[in-house]
Amino acid sequence: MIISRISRFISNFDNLLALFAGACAVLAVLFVLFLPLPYSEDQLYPKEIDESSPLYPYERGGTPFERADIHVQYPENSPFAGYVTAYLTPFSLALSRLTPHAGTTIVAHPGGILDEILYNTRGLDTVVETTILFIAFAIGSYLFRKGS
Amino acid sequence: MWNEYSVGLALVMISAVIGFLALLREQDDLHRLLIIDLVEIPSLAIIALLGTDLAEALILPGLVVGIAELLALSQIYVTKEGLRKRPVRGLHIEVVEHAHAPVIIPALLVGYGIVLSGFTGGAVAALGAIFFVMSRGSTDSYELVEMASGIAWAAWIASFFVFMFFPQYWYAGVMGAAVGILVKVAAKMTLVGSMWGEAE
Amino acid sequence: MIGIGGQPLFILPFGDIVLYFTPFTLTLFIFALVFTVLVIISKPERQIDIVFGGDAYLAKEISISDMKFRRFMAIACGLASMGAMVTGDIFDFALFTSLVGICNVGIVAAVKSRHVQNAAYQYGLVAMSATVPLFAGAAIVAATTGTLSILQLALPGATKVPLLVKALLTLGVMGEGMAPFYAAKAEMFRAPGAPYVIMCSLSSLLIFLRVIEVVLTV
Amino acid sequence: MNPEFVLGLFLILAGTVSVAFPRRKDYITRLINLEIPAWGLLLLMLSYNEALALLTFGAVTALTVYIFVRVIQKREGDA
Repeated sequence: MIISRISRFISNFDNLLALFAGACAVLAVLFVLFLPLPYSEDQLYPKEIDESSPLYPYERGGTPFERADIHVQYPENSPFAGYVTAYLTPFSLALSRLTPHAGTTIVAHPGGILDEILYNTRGLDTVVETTILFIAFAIGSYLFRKGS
Repeated sequence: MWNEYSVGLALVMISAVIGFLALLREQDDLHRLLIIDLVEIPSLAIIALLGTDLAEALILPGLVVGIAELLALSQIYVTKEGLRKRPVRGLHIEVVEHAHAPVIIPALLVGYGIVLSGFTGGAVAALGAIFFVMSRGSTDSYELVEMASGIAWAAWIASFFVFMFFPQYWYAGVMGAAVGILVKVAAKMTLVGSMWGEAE
Repeated sequence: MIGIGGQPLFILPFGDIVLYFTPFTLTLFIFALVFTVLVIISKPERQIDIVFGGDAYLAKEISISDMKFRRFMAIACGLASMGAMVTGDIFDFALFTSLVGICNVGIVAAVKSRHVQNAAYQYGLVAMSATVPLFAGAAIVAATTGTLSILQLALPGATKVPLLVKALLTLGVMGEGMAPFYAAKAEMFRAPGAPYVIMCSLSSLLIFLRVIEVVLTV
Repeated sequence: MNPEFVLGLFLILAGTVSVAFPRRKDYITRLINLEIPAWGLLLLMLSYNEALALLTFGAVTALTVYIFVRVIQKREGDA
């Protein structure tokens, strides 16, 4: 019977990954066929590029301890959004005066637009993500230490 | 309506199809793991095509989720195949054999990671730490590293609550979160280096 | 918002990510909560193998650390399903779902039997490849509509999410929640520690119900 | 469409083919070929000015190589 053959195929778990990969491939092909998708112009956290700024490509306006203007989903939920974006530590302030080429280093240092998003307005994402990291490493280190 | 976004999406989706087709035909378990690492690249590329600052904030979690699952699965693979006892030789790169390079390169990487701080800094610093641990052989400060990572996690959660409930103290929140994430990501990734030699 | 879930009873904002409790999601949330509490307080069962045709029986040896680890994973899985039930953001939902997936791997992987570990590995591979449609779907939602918030997408005037993107999200959740396929095998239930293995099935069921609500709402 | 964008997409596509169907099918070939789509993704991120994601991706890719080399050494090594 065809049904028993299908059930035998599915019940062997070596085949399930192949089944899932096949489903993904079919869906992706369908996706390409239905393609041109509209790109919404009204995006959250849009970026403008200011090539002359020492914070290029991360210049989003604002001076330290003043609010910069960023487009968040619910401005009423994060009343202090925009302060982190504008903040520069003393080290990064000195670096920005010294050279116009270290924008990435400056923005990765505490403060900057990514810290605003990752810690403040979308902080729960980072909570979940570090928890995933924690769980996966717990599994790895548990298995690693179990025998020894 | 074939704008830049749709063109990029089409090509990236085609490469995802190719990756999934290879996954469909593959039988060997380790090859499967390698191909899954491959199909993660189109998914990150689709996020990158968004092009806003939000895209960057979504790529970082996506990356970290990928490497975390990869580490867990690789350890499950080693356990299930019964390869735990097999020795892993050190890196036989000539630079590593000489005494000075293993100190200078990690020092540079860790220093730059601390300057960067946050997610990116954690990954860069961890790279330096792993390079150091691997070129020196195994370490026994395993518990210490885990404890540091736990404390850093608590610091990061505390700053999350500062941001949400006491937003006027955002400055403390930024500092706590940046340092917490740096130490947490770096410590967790350093465990990769500690596992290298399978200490007996 | 008039969706399948009904009006939100109350809303818990965390910046741009807003948790909301409708009658539907509240029910699922309470279900996950009750089961997590059960996992915390219950004692794992001991398995007895009885030899046919004789009086001999042997209790399977389970080490304490094994049980502790699996209980920890089951609790984390319960917390992750609770989060996935009430979150109001597509990308956050994707992250919670992959957390459920990796916790399910952990529950199964602690068992010493080689057969069970092979199942855990295969399931882990599926869960890992399922993050591809899941994250890709979330990113395409953000690109086509300009927002990730389910509450915004449910508003009457909002841009609708294309059908195939909904299919991508559903396929991703199916991959993460494939654990019962493995658990349905008799070998899996031969793995000792009943309440923890049930957590796999329960969390998969819950994230399925929730993704149906999400897909019908946006 | 700037040159980085086009070149990045091309490298992702070509690299995917080279990993999916390599000429010599062994672990090391696949691992080395994985660098090609990774370079494509780096160029794509560069064309959108996502420098921090680029830096993190570079570091994480190096960590991935460590994990894979460990497993492959265990797999191929003698007992």
